[in-house]
Amino acid sequence: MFTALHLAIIAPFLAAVFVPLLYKKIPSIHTGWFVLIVPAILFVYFLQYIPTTSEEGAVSAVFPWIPSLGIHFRAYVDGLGLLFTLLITGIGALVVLYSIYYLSKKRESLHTFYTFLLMFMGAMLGVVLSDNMIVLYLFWEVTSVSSFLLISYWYEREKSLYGALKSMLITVLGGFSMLVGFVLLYSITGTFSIQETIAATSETASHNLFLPAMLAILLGAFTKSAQFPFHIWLPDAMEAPTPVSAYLHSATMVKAGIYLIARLTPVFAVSGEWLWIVAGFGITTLFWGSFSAVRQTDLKGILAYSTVSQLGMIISMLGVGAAALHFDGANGNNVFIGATTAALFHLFNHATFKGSLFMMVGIVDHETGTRDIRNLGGLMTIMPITFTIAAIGSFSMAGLPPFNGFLSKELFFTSMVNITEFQQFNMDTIGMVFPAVAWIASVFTFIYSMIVVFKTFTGPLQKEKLDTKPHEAPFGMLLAPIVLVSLVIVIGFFPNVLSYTIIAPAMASILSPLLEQGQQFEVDIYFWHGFGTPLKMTIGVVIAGILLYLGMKKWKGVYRLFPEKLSFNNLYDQTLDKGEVLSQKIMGAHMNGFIRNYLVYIFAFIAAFLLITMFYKGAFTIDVSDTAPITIYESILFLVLFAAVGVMMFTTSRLTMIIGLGVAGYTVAMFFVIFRAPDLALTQLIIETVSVALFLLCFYHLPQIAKNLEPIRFKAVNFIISAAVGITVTLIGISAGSSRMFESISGFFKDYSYKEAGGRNMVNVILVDFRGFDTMLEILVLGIAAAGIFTMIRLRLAGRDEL
Amino acid sequence: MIQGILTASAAILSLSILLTLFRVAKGPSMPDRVLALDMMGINLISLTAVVSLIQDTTAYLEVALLLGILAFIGTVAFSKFIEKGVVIERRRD
Amino acid sequence: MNADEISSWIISIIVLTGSVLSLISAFGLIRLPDIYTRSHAATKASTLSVMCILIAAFLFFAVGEGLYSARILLGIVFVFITAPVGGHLISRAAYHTGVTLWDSSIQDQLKEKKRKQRPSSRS
Amino acid sequence: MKSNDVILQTVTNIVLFIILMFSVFIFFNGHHEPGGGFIGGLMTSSALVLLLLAYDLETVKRVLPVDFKHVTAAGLLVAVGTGMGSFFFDAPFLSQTYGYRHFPVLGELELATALIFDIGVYLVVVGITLTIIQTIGEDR
Amino acid sequence: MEILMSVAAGILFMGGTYLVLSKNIIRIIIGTSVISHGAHILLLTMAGLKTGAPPLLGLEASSYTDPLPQALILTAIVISFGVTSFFIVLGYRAYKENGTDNTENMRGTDSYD
Amino acid sequence: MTNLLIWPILLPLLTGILLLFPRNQIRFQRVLSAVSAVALIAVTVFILWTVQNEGIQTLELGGWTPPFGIVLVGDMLAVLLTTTTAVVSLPILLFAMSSIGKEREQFYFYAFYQFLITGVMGAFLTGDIFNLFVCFEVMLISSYILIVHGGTKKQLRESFKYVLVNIISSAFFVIAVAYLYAVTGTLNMAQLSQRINSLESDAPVLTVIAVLFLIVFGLKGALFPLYFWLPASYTAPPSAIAAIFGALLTKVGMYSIFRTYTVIFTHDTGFTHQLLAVLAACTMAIGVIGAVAHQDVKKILVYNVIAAVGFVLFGVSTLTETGMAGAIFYLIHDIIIKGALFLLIGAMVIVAGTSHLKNMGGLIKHHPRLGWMFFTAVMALVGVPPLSGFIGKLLIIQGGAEAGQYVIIAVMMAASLLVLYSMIRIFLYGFYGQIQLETADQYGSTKGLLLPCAFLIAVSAFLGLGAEAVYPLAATAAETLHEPQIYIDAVLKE
Repeated sequence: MFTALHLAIIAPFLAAVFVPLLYKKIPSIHTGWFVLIVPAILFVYFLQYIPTTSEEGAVSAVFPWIPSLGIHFRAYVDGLGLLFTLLITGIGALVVLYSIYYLSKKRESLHTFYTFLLMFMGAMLGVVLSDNMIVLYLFWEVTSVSSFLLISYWYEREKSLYGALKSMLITVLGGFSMLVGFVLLYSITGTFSIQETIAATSETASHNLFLPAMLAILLGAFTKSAQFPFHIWLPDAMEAPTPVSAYLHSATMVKAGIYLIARLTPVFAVSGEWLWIVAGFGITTLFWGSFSAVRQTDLKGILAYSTVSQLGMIISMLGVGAAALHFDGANGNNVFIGATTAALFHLFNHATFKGSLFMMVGIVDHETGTRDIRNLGGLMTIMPITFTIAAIGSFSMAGLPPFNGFLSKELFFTSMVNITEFQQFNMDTIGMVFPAVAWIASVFTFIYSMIVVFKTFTGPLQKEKLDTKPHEAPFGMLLAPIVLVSLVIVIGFFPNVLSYTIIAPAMASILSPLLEQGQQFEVDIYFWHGFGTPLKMTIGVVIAGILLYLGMKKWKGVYRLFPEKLSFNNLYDQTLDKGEVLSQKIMGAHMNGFIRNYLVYIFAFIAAFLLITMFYKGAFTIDVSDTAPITIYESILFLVLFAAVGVMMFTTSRLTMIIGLGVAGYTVAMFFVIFRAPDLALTQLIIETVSVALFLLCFYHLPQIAKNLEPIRFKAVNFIISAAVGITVTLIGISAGSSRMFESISGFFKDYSYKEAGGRNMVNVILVDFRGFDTMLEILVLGIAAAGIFTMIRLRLAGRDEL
Repeated sequence: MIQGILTASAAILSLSILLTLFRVAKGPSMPDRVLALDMMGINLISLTAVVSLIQDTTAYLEVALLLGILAFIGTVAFSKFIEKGVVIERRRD
Repeated sequence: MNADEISSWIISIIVLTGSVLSLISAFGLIRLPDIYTRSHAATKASTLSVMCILIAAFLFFAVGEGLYSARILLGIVFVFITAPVGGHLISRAAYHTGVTLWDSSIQDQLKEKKRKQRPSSRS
Repeated sequence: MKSNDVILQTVTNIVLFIILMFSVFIFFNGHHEPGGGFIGGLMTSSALVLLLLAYDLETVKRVLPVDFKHVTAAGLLVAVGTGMGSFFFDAPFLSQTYGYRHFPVLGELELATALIFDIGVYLVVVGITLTIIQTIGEDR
Repeated sequence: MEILMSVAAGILFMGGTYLVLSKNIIRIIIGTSVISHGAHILLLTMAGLKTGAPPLLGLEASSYTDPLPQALILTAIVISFGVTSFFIVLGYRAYKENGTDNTENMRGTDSYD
Repeated sequence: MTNLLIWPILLPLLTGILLLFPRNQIRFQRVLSAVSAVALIAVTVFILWTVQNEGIQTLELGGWTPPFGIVLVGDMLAVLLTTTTAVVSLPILLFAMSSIGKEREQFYFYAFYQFLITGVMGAFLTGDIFNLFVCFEVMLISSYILIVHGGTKKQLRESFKYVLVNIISSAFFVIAVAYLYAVTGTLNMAQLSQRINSLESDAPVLTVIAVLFLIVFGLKGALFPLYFWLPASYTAPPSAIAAIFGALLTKVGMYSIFRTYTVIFTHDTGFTHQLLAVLAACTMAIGVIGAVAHQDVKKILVYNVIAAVGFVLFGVSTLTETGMAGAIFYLIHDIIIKGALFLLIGAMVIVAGTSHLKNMGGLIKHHPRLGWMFFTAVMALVGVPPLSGFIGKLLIIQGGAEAGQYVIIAVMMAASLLVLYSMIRIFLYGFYGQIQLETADQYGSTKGLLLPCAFLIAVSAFLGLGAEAVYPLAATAAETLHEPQIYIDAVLKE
């Protein structure tokens, strides 16, 4: 059944079809206004699911796509899906609004932009609302593709293309891997439905494909969510127009990986590998992202690495949260549940503050013409509203109260500290790393957050380095970020607006095995939760951060310790470059256009394959019992044939060679006579004669064969190869002739040639009657050949410029 | 006995074919080779006839006749090729 | 020894003669010094040999099966007509392409004739 | 070089006749004795090749003003057409049949549709050989 | 005899392969013809060279040679004739157009950049 | 309805013969061949419908019962492929009409095209191994001529190599048939299957013969390590011809491996099919390596043809029903999408005036429709759902997983990624990038070229989105291959 829900998911695609039309027909109105309707309506539409998911659980509707393969388009709305859906549509609407002012309707080809954007939006909805893995994969790939198109939107820029290609290669690599993972899961469970897979967890865990499937799927999630070391695509993806960055690279696409990990937690969380890999990669990424962000000079670069880092943080929390599933029940003792809460909460918060920051950067870029912090400064007075947005966003990102970032940072620290108490998989010992790294990373987070605000807006204004005269952006452009920062503040003060509407249902999806029927997770987020370790850590972060920020010049040399050559970016570039060079070498080494070499390989392979098979299988047999006797004249004729071949092989005169061919052909005809095949002898004789005549006709024009053209080595190779081929043919011939296993069907022809077909010459009867079809096609071959020769000689387009 | 003689004849004929082949291979001039080829064709006619005697069948008589025809055509073609370099002329002048 | 056997013997003798003739001509082809002498061996002797054998074959089927094969007769006629022409063409080709005579050749009439014609010849 | 081909041409005239007769014979005999469309066709074309050898392209074209490509196509059409004849009897494609019929003068003769098929083969073979040789011969 | 003929086919294949592997167009074309001769001989041999009358029912012999392979060979011969003649002309045209009969000079440029 | 199965062969054959007569009447040639191509689609679809409803169709040519006569067998695999062939042949024909040029049209281009289709159809439908050889030859000789059609230097040079390799492979085909006949005494595929499967003991010589067949068909189908001839010869002829080659020629070789390695040679799968799997993996690898190495758009695409061979044959080698259904699906997809891509690249080369990526750029500015069609086609090729490549790939992976070939699955996914990389480069540097063209029709126009491409892409989309309609057919086909007894019963009627 195709329901309204399905329609809602594919609505952006449908709308995308009309965008070019609107762009062409109604050029006076910015196309964005039409597009804005779509996410706005969808947002409202999905809001109405909040009561449903928080009270009744999931809603689903099935539309059979390829039922015979178990691929159903099962739209499935539960807490987790809804959280993402609201982000996608909500932020989507804001981004479209922002883009209306950001992209000029005169200069830009808006129709392609909005088509891609809507495609992307639909794909994201599909990813988070599909229960079937294959359908999920479908939308997953479409997000990769549409993000590729969005990144390369300014297609004349070299860097856009580079970034687009990079993001596509890495995310599609992950996509493929994920697909394999899904197939492996399918071969365990026999279903593509995620919910059914979750239900079958008990049997999957012990299967030996469980771990490969998990790793394959994680690779998909990590590449999409830009986890270390696959994060390298994200900074380069910043070549996209800023609305795209704000949308894809902060709020939606990169969170698809998080979605996937969250979604599949119930399936995989039982294994310790999951815990370690997910949490480990997350925490590594968190550190590396924040550490790298500090050294960036491009504002968007900072934000890109910051996104990488924040994604790592969310993923590490999800990984740690999986520990909860090792306990029964959702009671207060199960402290690990809090990590999941934190992950989801931060997911939401990150979308709000990072979205606003990206938009802020876009505004700065738009109004000043640069995003380089070395050229910026002193904009506070010129762009006060923008400054406010930047400050709120950054402080939230840094984890300062009273913004929502502070709350999630606290929760994060709590969960990191808690995990050290987990008694399994060495978490209680090596697990100490988690809080330590988390704290260090947070310090760097604090630093780059400060850089974003203060390097841009304070200090001297460097007018000479700016292309345009900076001024405050128009209100329309500011509207979207203002909405977002208001959310930052509102949630900061009233975090529990989200608790039971969105976060608890989403947790129910992730940690479903912990819940009993009708039960709900308790989610309470407070500003003040005691002067515990987390708060101390935060205070430490602020102090260390301020110190390091102020003394940055002194320790910046640390970054030079990491040589450019060892970076993953360099690895990627080198892989492509070296890969290309290597492949050119491989191809150049054997595909050199010299037909003789090709033939040497081909013949050598033929002989080798056959001989190896033959001796490996022990196929060589000789059976002389059923063979015809050899007479003298036959053996002499054999010698004639042998001699003729020898003449052809070693002569250098073309005429001698043709004569040799004639002799060989006539000898073959003689063999046909001896072996009782008069028709064959007749045909062979005439055809040989006509062929010789043809050779003579054509080769009058050709030069004599040059003597000693070929060096000895060349000839020796030829000889060895040809001898091998000859031996192979002979050996197989002998053994095939010696192992006849069945009676031939030819008795039939003897019996029926005259009776049924009215001819006494069996060969002729076979040719024109029993196997007349062969003959018909055979004369067709002749006819084509003749027409072809005619064409070849008459039609000469040489000298034309052929492409 | 008769079979024996016939087989011996066939062997002798094949032998002379082999000998003519020596001339084909050695040359020295092109006409030598063609001449040898012509003779080989004639010997093949004989051989065909003998083989049909050995096998006591008339099935190969067409072959013998055809060989005659073709040996002739072949000889004509080769000698024209040697003499004029062209096998088939567009127009004789 | 009945009539059949006698005829068989005769036939086989003719066949043997033919084949020996062919062998002799083959030796001639190898041993003789230049193309013009070889062409004698190749055309005359082997024509005779093939005649012998074809006639023997004709007799064989005529006597043995009462079959008077027109094909063999046709073949005989054909070889009879074409063999000399073939020899002629080859020798002519040899001469025109300048294949030299044997050192011990005494006479080359065509050469003298050609020399006279040279002014008009376009060769 | 202008050359004198009287001997060759005279012999060719005789031999040609023999070969053509033989080829027709071998063609019609094909169903029972060695021979048939291929061999008959090839014989005929070798006769024509001999003609070309002894004379020249222009002469032969004057004697036989036929486009041999069309002969080829016609031959194919005949062969395929015989096959399609079976459609009218709801028999599988290429079903052949034969029968004996009394003709005045000639007496009892076997008539086989296979022979028509063979005529197609014959035409194709003649057509292609001559097409090829003429085309190459005319090439400069 | 079958073994001898298998060897004969092998020799034809060897000679043909050797010719095909050289650089000269003429040798290559002739080589392909030789190879197809080898294939035909082998096809005949593989069907068994049992003595018996030629497959003509008029001969009223007690046993006949297997006619089916002969029909197949006939088909194969004719096809290879068509293909060979095409190939001859192709070689000739290729020589004329490219001005060389050496396949080493017929590589064609294959640039990567 | 007796003669239903002959029509896919007869229709192009008759058309081709008729086209041999009026050489200079281009209008007549065009109309007749187009009408015939449309009729061919109708006929093949009708046969498909019949086979789906009534099971395997056979036609005993000449009325001789198999195995003595030649029998045409329309099982689902064959019929699916004939239908696909018919579907792909029409748009390429239309493309040729607007791009091939008057001289070529006058010299029997359409006739040769029809004969090529005849051969392909025959190869798909025949149930006799020697007849398969003959059909191959019909197809090959037409392809020889089409490659050299026009006689430019490059065409002559490359076709010489192409013809040479194929003559050799044909010779090996003949001896392979000879060996098989010697051992089994029959030529009919159904009977071959029956006889070989009835063997009690193992027959090592049959394994050798199976490998020989693999080599023969591998040469035609460009299997590693026998693919050397392919790249240059597919880039030599004009785009329309390259398109029909890329769409069909290697596919016939693949089909033959498919047929022989599922119906006939199943006696020693541990050796033969493992060999096939390894070779398939190598083929994928070398195909994508070649595609990455080149900057010439035609070359890039041509090497992708080789990679696709590996994908399909890997599916075959699994011998699982899923894997084979996937291979069939992928085969069909590949015929369509390779046809489309060759046409698109052809159009691209026409408008860009060069086939080298370095000299292209920004084509999307003036040719957006071409660009987006190309992008879609690339996505379909890579296997981005819901386009056609995906289902096949998914099923092949599934089949591979069932057969436990995890390493080759990994190779396959890596190869797919490189396919994407190689093709998307064309898009990035050809359609995107610095604009090189001053005006839309600086070198050539796309007039009449885009409709055929659009048609093929629509078919591809249908194959993906409407997979539910196509998959059961592929599944039926795979079932027939998996259970050769169905095939044997249908042909031999025992």
